[in-house]
Amino acid sequence: MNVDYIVAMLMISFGLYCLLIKRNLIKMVIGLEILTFGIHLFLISMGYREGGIAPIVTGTNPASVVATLGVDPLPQALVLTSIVIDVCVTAMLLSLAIYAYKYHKTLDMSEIRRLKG
Amino acid sequence: MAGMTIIVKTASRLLFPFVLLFGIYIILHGHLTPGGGFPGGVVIVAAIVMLLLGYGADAAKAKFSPLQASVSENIGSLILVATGLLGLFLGFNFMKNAIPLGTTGNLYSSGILIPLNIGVGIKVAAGLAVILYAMLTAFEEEKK
Amino acid sequence: MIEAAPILAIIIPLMGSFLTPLISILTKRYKKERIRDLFVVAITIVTLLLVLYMLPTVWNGNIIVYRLGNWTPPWGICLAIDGLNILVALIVSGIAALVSIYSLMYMKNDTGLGKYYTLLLLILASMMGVTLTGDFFNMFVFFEIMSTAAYALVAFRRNWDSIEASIKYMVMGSLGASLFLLGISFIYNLVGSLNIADIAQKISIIGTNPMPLVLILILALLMTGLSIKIAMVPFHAWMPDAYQAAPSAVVALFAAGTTTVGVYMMLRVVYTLFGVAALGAMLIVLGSVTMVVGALMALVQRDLKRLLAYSGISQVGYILLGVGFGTALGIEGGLFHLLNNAIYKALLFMCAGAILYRVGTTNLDELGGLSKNMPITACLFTIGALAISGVPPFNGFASKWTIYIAGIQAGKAFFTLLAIIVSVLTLAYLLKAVNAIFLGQRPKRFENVKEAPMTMLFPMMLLAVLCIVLGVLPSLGIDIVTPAYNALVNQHGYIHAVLGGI
Amino acid sequence: MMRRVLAIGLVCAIGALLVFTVSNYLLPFGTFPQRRFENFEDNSVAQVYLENAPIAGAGGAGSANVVTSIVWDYRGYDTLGEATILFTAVCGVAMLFRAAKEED
Repeated sequence: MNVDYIVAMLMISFGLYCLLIKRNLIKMVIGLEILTFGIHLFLISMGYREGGIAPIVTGTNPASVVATLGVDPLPQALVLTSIVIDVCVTAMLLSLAIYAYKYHKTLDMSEIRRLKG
Repeated sequence: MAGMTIIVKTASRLLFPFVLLFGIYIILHGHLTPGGGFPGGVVIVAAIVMLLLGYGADAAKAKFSPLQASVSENIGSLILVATGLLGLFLGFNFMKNAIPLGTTGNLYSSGILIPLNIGVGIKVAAGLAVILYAMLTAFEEEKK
Repeated sequence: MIEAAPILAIIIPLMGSFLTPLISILTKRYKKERIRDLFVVAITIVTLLLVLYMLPTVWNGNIIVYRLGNWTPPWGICLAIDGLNILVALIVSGIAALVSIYSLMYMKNDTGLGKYYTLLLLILASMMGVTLTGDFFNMFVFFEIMSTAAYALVAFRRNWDSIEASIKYMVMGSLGASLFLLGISFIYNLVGSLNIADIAQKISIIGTNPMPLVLILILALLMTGLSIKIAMVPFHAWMPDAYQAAPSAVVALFAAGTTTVGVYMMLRVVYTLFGVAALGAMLIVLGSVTMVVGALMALVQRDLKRLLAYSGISQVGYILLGVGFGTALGIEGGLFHLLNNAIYKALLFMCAGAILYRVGTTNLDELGGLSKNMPITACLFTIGALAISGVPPFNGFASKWTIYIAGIQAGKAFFTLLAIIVSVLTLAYLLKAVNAIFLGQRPKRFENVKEAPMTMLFPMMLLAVLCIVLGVLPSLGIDIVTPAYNALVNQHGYIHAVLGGI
Repeated sequence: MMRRVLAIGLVCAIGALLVFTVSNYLLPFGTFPQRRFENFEDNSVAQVYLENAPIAGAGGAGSANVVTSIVWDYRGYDTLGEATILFTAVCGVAMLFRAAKEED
């Protein structure tokens, strides 16, 4: 059973649901985070191997052991990059949320939405 | 923000150098242990946040002013690009690890990874501080 | 040093953007802000020159592969430049140079110009990065830089309209980027590589006929992510708001630059990565829906910038339609339309900006009779409007005609007819706009409106001249896009050039 | 209400599709070097990183931490982009909260 993958996919679905339904800006940010972290979980867990160790050479794990037992390091590097991207988007979105609150004293988009064509 | 109680103030003053040191340790050992420029920079900015919460925004700005922050962010970015261009000047391609590699496991090892980690550490710490100060101004305006 | 031109074309604007805040602080201190602005213009022009330097090599049929950090491709990141990239890079850097010249006057009265120019250079650097890279995850990273800079620039004026537009854009854009990342992670799980050529080779080993469900899912995720970026119809809601709220100079760059880059990524995914021509039917349907809905929505708009935004959505439909026909003529027509679309969209948005700069509004109900005050702008706007509607002898006619002929040859007469009808609709709403702005009764308060300044007119004139030249000499345009077509269909050549003998 | 039902339906469909795909088309959790189709692990990028990165010399940077080696050496250009995105966000936030009258 791919329990890990299934959990990651469910997280992605929950994040999507949150993003579609919620109209509060902070909740939308949370939905986006859940979605992104679902993807991160998927990326990280796809690199695991049976009995795997961290891909770091130490006194107890010399280079030869890392080569045969180390987990996939590439998704970890990708997730590092992706986390920073996520932080940046969140920072921007929260700054805009501060502005939204400044203009309308509420964070609910459905309250402040105007009709446009 | 005027700051918090004496307990928070004392604790944050005592912890501040250690948190800073821990951040620098994480940055410098990025190529040996888990960590690197990004986590280290975040730990350093956590020290500034601690000061800010304990003593108020003015104390934090006195230690690390917004102008200093934005200038050091640019300097951090330029360190990254300059390290990349080093490979180009030494006759290789961009981002080539062209300086001596050292021995695996030593503090000096793996060539350009060290300057890159330092550059990104400076950049992340300064950049997050800029974001922090910028968001603070919104609340300061509201108070007036 | 000059053999490093591919990376310099990305690094020079990037370094320029890192330096701009420092220069901004210095020039502020000595009250010489113009130096900073000219520095930015110089950087964009140097980027354009670097692209022009690479042009002859690529047009001779070579594929430039630049290995970052001297790593051989599947293990490191490489830049791979074939005829398709260089066309997009040419469009992007050319438009960016014109936009930066245009910004000199247009943005003069705003605050925060140091930040504005930094973001402008960042968006240029990231567009070049997306265009030139040969690595899939790297493409995602630079795509995100482009999007983040775009979110910030949409909110530049900080009034509620722009904040709301930016929130909308950001939520949709981040969702699209997440789906794109999910697609990349599925690809990595399946083939264990991130290099575009390597993935393409391995996908061709898996086989795309019939396509396994997982590959269909990946393709759907990637295409959905990209359709949000280029505002294809179910996902177009952010675009009119964003284009209305952002400064016009930036909108010209978005319409001509980021949309072009988005279409480029879509072509790269469909043709190079998956190598499937069978997707044509889907592209045709999506393209025609986009085309029709965009044109119908544009008919009812009362604001010039919103109208142009919807018209931009509609024009993207033409490109997809042309490419979707799948024949040589159709793809060439689509790519030619990509080039033309960038030219006249930038021209029209710059004209809208000139009107906004001098008059202060783009509401069609308030404007009127401006042809006496702004004769040159009126003339240039009319050229752009006629070009976009496909009236001879302008460039829009050349590319649209190619698409029609390709459609008839491919036996898709219905879609061709649809395209012609949409073209007539385009002419209708743009002539309505020309009529509302430049002809008719002139309100009293507009009597002292002056012609736009020369630094704004110069880029517009250059674009208008291009419109006419490409329209009068369509064979020139076809010559420009032929290398791109050859690169697009030559999946094997791309793989071979990047991976060598592996 | 209508929107909520539609959204639940859409999310359920997408979730079911994703779960179906990962449980049928991907290899189970914990089988890292193997790939689902063909023998792609033979020239898998990741295995080469694990073997070469800790050894200073032709194949790697000699960094004890393989992840850092990938982040800055094999894919250093990516991380430059990542640093740039942080720069972009900082610039964007600073732009949003710039002073109303004079610049900093």
